Amino acid sequence: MDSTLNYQFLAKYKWPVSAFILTLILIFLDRFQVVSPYIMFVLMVGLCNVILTLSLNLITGITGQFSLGHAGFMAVGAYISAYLTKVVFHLKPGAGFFSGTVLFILSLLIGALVAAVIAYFLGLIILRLTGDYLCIATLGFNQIVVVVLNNMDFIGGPRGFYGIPKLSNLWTLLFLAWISVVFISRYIHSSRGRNCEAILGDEIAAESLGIDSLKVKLHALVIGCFFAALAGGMLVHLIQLAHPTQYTFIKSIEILLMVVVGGMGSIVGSVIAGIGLTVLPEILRFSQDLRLILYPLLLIVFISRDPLKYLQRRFSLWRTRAGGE
Amino acid sequence: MKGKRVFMFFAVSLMIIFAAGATWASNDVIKIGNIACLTGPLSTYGESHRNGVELAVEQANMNGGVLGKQIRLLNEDDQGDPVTGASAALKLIGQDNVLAIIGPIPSTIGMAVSSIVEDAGVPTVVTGTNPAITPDKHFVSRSCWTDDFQGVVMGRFCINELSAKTAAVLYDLGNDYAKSVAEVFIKTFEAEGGTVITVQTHPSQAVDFRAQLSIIKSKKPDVFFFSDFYNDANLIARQAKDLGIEAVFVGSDGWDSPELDLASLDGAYYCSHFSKEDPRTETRFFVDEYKKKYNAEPDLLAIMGYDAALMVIDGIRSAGKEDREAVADAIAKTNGLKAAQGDITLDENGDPTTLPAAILVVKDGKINYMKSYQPIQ
Amino acid sequence: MRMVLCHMELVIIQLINGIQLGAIYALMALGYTMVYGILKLINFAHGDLLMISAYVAYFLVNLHVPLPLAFVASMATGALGAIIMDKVAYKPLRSQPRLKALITAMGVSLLLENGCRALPFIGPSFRRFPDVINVKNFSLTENIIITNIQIINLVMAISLMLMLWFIIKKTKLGIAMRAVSLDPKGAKLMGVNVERVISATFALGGALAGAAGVLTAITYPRLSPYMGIMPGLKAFIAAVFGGIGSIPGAMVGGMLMGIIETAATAVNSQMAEGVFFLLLLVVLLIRPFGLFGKTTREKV
Amino acid sequence: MSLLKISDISIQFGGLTAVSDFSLDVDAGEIVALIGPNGAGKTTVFNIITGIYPPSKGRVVLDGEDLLGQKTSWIAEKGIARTFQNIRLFKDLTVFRNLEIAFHRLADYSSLDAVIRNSSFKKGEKLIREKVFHMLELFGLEGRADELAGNLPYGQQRRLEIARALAIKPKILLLDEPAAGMTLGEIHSLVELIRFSRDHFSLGILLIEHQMGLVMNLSERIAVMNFGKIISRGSPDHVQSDPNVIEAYLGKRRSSHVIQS
Repeated sequence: MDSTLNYQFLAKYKWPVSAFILTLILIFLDRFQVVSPYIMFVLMVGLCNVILTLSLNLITGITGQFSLGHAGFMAVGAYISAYLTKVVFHLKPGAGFFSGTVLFILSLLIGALVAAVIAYFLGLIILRLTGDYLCIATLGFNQIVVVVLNNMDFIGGPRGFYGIPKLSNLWTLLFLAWISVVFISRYIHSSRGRNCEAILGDEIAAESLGIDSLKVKLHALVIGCFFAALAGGMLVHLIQLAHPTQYTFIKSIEILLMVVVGGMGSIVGSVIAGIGLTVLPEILRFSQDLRLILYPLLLIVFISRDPLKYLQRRFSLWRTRAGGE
Repeated sequence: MKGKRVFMFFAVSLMIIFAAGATWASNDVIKIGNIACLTGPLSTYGESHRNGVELAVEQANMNGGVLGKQIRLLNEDDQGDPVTGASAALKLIGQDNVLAIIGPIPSTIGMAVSSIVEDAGVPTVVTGTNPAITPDKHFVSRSCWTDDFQGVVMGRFCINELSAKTAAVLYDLGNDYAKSVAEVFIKTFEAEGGTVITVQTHPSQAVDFRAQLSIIKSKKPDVFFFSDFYNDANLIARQAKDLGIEAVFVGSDGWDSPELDLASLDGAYYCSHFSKEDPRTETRFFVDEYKKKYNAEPDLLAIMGYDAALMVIDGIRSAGKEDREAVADAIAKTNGLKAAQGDITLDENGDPTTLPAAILVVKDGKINYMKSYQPIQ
Repeated sequence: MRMVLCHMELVIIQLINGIQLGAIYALMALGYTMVYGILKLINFAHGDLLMISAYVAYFLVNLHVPLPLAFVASMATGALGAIIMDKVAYKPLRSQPRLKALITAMGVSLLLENGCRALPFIGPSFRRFPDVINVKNFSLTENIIITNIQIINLVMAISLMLMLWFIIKKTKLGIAMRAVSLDPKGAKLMGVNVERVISATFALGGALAGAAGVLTAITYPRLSPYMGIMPGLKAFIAAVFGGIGSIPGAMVGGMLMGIIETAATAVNSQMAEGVFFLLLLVVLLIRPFGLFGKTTREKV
Repeated sequence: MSLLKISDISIQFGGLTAVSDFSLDVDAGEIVALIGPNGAGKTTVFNIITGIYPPSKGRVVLDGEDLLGQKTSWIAEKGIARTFQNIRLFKDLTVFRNLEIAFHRLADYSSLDAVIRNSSFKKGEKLIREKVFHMLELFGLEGRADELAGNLPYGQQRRLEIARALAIKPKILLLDEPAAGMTLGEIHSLVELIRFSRDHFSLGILLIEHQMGLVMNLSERIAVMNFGKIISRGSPDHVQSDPNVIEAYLGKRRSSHVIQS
């Protein structure tokens, strides 16, 4: 009987438990330097990519709104949080809990909030467009952000914004990544998320059921962009510089690739693709050209053949959209 | 249970990651890392840079290596992207355990890499010209003069040698190199008594500059300064010529390339880190050896990479041991090193303040050496 | 003595600059718009056909093939490339959601760029297109100078557009194309071979992209695997601007885009690109279907 | 005063008048049929009522509230539900999820509640689940809950669509050709279903249908449209014998009592 109880406990809390174990393993590896800082760095970039993928998945995979402007929102979060930590708060790594971590997270949140506000007003205007037109409009927004960044000399302009304190460590990254995953997956598995699915399925039918499609899309966009900006902020405090060229629509396509490979609308897929597609290029370092070709090939194959369908069918949790908590 | 399977999947993939990253030590060679943009839009620079570095390493190895060991060069690609550059640096440091690093070239990546190597305590010689890379960094130095210097040199040259009163400036808005050189040029030109009548910009990857050039033409400047890389400069010069701009074209070291369009740039002046006609023995030796090995003319990235490798090798030699800290100290004390560009002595920032700038003039399809500007103290 | 240009002259010069730029955009925009009209697919890889054709012209000219022949060969390459692209990448996705085809198009674009980069005879470096045409200047007034290359550009672009106009309005193929774009199922029932029409559409668009590639190479003699991205993106915006799916829209849109871009640059070169994209947003919001596009209602 | 009052609506598509001066009232508990040849403008009327097309003139009033110029979702919330001619289920979602979505208004928790999973979230979700099960039972779909809606047989898809529409607790239900493509047996149970829905939810039902048997059997009142205009209205018997109607269906020359089923 005891074993059944344990089993039930595990079944109910499999996600928190596995995440907890994973976290412990990662922190152990980090603390005792079992793996090189390089691998840790790659994993941390992977964590940021997980959040980016998840947040775009909410917009594109779950709600069906095709955005090519995700990197633009990432840039907003990155630059604002970096400006706050570097110029306003003068944070230094290892400056204690309050003056370090709390202010750092505060800066991240401010950046993300600004991005969310921008997303709100942009969404009010452009979410009336559908499909390809929305894609172009978001792409246009992305390029406008890049032009604006290039023209702002107080944050470096085309020189880039340097000397950002290295505040992202494994702890904060894991903490924020975990919060993002929980937030987005729980959002998806609520009435809000179902409304998003309805919009993806058939917008007119959804409207006829009293679902305000603009509002639902707006919510998804705002939340998605909030987390994109959060991830942008975390990434920028990891690599310690922000540069306009990092945030062109090419980056948006890269995030989209992760969404597609992980599976549209799949949370577990986003986590796997976010980390996997960060690690893969590092493994492929020995052959630069091969990697450049492999990436688009992956995109094409995954979109047309869906090779992970088998896996996704086996691991029913992979396709979380139809799954459930 | 499905959760268990997913968990297993995670565990296995993590294990694969770590297995892929297993380190191995080997003590019979000295490992030096080289980060360059071997792919991406700046890859020609990256290839020249790598060629230069490889030439220096090969020469050192032929002469018995350093500290009795051969040098092994590990090339990493940054793709012209700072994040990739940062992870390349971390890989070289953490995984390959290199003694020192050479590169990267573009200043954006230079900035990303320099803070990482400073934290990790790995001596690094960059080949980017952005002044902001080296200050306050003990482990970071560079093998060439900075953008500040060439902006001043060209500004003064236009006033003093070309007797220019007015100038027009065009630069790539998305290129920090072009922008910072142009800004210093504008400042110097105005400080020396000239007037900059118009400043135009263009977005990166633009091919049509006629709109900006038509404006410049209408202002009739004495000199027209555009600090773009050679490939943009070619197009700009060509279109400026077609439009009939009569000003003297002036540029910066980004022009220095065998690919420069000499016909369109006839009569133009630019500055570089060396001249192929320089009679110095070290320069001649480098140019000859480079031609012999690669069957191509060296460009400035080749010579900067070559000299960076010389600085690192010299540093290891004078440190006398395979210790990153000691090598960094030795490189920082580099004094009068006979390098291909000139004698290198580093200042407190780690910048060579002794290297001259060569002014070159394009004439009848040839690039001629005009004069050298010694550093301004 | 130095003559100061009067404002009017500057405006005329910039107008000429804009039209020249617009001619190439228009040729490219036509390809986007035709494919969109039939498949409702934005062929993101269209810009890369320009790049491939430019390289073909480059190699042929270096082998001393006369330019007109190289021009035709490049157009053929563009057409062939477009057909292959369709057959390999887009055809398997015909019955799938359009989003998939759009993402595939992005993948194809990246694949072509990076693939060419990796090919040893193309490589990542910039290549200079040889000066096959001796530049001649014609002075209209003292300050307004037109080069023969500008004239060639404009003449070629306009005559190609007229040819396209003829094909679409007067030939059987054109009628079939219009039928398919109006109602693919209906056209199929009426005995139109839809797949063949789609191939022909890709071929025509590709040929125009090929022509644009050679014109680009002559006017801006710098080749790289990534040279198609920006003209592709801007032509695509031009197509949207004119009303994607509308052929006259693409022609006018391309020209207008060229003029607007030049004007924006002339006024303030720092913010020109921002203005360009901002304008795109404004157009999309005021006229989501472009200047010449028809509003289509989803059947409920 | 009737529940739904449509008065004098007109709409043009590119110069072509699709509906002109259309007026109709629907009361609670009443089944009204809208019939007419293809292209008469019946579905367009539905689209105007639900706010998909804005009419060029006229008024639509539900329970004293003007619906004109409002968003589709707002109108649905006020109490008008509909089904579609070409079934618009969420095909890639399960039957259960289709209904869950329709009950979205019962989820009166905020996004934050959803994320922290507090009691108000759990209560809302439980309520929705109960309602969905109830609805599935009512419509005989309980065995199909986990199937994808797109995989259901045609008749059950229609059923599910009606169930989904009823889930939003409408006052008025608009059914657009519910019997299209159904077998006779299916039509029979559909008639039962519509009657049952009307009684159980005390609805006013406006019905577009070509199946004359069903129309005559179900509806208390019938309006006949042709070329965007109402040409006849009244009881089934009245309409059946109206020469205008016969002409509309069969042309001027011929006439006989064909409108029988």
